[in-house]
Amino acid sequence: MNINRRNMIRASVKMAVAGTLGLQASRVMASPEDTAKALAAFAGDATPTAGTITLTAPEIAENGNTVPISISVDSPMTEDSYVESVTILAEDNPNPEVVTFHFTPASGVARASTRMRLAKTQNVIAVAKMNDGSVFTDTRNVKVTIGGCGG
Amino acid sequence: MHRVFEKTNVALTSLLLVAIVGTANAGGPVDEKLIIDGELEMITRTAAPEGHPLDEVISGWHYRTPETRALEADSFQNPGMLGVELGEEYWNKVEGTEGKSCASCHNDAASSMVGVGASYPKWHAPTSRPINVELQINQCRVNNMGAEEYAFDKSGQKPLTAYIKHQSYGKPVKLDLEEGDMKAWWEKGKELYYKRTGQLNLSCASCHEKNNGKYIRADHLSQGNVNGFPTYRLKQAGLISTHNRFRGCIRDTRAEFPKAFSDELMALELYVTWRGTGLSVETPGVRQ
Amino acid sequence: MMPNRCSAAGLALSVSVALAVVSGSAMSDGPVAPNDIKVENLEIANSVSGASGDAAEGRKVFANRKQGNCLACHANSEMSEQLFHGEVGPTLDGAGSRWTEGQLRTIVVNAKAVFTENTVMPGFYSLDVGADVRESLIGKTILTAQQVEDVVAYLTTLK
Amino acid sequence: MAAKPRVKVPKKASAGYIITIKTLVTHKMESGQRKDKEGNVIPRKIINKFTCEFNGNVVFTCDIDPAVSANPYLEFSAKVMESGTFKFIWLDDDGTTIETTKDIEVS
Repeated sequence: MNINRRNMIRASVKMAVAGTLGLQASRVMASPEDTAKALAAFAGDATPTAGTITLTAPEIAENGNTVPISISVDSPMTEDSYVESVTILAEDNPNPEVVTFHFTPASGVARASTRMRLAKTQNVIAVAKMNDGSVFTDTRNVKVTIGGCGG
Repeated sequence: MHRVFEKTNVALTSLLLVAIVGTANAGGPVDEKLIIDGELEMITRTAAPEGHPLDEVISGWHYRTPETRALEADSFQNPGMLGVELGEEYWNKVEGTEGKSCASCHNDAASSMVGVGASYPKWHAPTSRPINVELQINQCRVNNMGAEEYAFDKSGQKPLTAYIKHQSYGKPVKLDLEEGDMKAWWEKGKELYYKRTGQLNLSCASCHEKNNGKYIRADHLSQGNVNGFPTYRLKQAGLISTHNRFRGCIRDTRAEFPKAFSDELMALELYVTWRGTGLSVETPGVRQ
Repeated sequence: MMPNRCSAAGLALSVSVALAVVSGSAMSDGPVAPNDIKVENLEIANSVSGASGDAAEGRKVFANRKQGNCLACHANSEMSEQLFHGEVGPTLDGAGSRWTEGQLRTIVVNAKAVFTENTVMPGFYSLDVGADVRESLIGKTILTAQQVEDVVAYLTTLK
Repeated sequence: MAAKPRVKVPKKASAGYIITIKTLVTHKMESGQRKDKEGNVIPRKIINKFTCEFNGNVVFTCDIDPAVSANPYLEFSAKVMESGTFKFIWLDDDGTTIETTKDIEVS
């Protein structure tokens, strides 16, 4: 059962990737198991669906040590309906976990920005968990530059 | 890339080629203005001074990605400002046998240091050579504070230099080449700028004069101006000094590199700073 | 003094390859020292290693950032799996049609012999280098003679 | 000597307004994945948690992993209904904290 759930999550992540990136979704993920595990730990039994959350990341990161990213989730942010958390995963980093934001209705809007490390060109995945347990996801492929001088 | 996709009439083959090559298509500096916090407009492009090999002097800011440019345009988000604020603490720190800080003599840097960052290297008669802000700080520490010199890139050297230069934020770079032997040092610096070094046999000019605006792999070559130094480099996630950057570049040609503050690098700093004449001091700039 | 840039094993390999490959460019007893290379009509006619080049190996040397690092300056559609191709030099698409093998060899060995002193392209098998060469690299070339041949073999496939 | 944390909060706002808060602190964020010159792994030392409270109530928190860049930057929002004080806390792996506060006048 557990395995089935993970497979489902992986499939849905790939679907979300396919939605935003078209053909590039077919590329092989270096650590899909780790990413799926991290995703399952965050999302529980829910199946993430594309939409509602928007991840903004550069198409090209000038240096992988400092990559600015932002997330924004459509939500009224009231006591009855708000975003609980958003996690960011980088599937080809040594560890996929990057950061998890926890919001409250006092946040007003579910928006946050930070700067992250990317070991190489890869997909960055944002996953939002709402207070009703539903889960949404968005993915961006970020190309990490290669310097000119070989040294 | 976006531009490419808009031109639907482009032949399929060239479209594919550009897609393969990635970023390495749109050469040249971006046509945008650097306005810090929407208030302070920086001079990032200006007519070159007489005797300059290029027509226009352009800040390295124009060669960076939109995200990196945005980091510098917001003085809060600019991580180099952490270094500048640390520099202010060093400005006020009492050190040495005389019981003084920089502030003891120079008071408020916001008024006493205006223009300093835009006019160094300067001729220093007592040592008969040009000195930069780092060496001026050391002169003060030894002669007026009774403190030890800062070692290269150590302790307060980078933050304090950044803090002092930041007091000229937006002021155009202008050196006085009339004093002392400045012209001879300028000539020496020019010679070094064109000197090809190392196993790769490259000079500063090979990349930054002949090929600025082009990509070397994913790296967009700038004119190599130093008006943003010490600058925050995303790569090292910290402030990087001018001489550190010079040494890094020379090392990459697979050459032995001169010592920081050596005659060679002081001459080079003088010459390269002059090449950026008219550009606003951007310290702390943000670069890749 | 001839710089010793071929390990005994490498030399043995070159020789055995030379023996195994009966046809191909003229064979000699081993690598030619950089300073002994003759350029005629922009061409270096014979293999500088004494052996034939291996295009597949050359492709690796071409991409390797510590070896040829050719992508730093040249775009190359044949290598589309690699992101970010430089644009300091011309694209190498069709290089194998534009130049003869002997000319390509000259360009890789010492581009100055073809493009004048002003070219920024390093000489990959030349001791005519810049000032203050890093001590550990004095008398050494960027690529070995065999790596040059491998890269040349690869370049000739770019039609 | 270390730089103080940088926090940007508007000094004034209207009740019910959603403000943007920006924070930046000096920290190496040693990932635990790098090696020193001798080849030994440099132990992990990062800011692992950040909390923003307003008048004692939690507004926003985050759990931070080593993939967040050195000198961590965080930007987020808060809806302000009354005047008061924001409190910001960064928690280091070694148990120490960096703390600062900002007041806002709400009318």
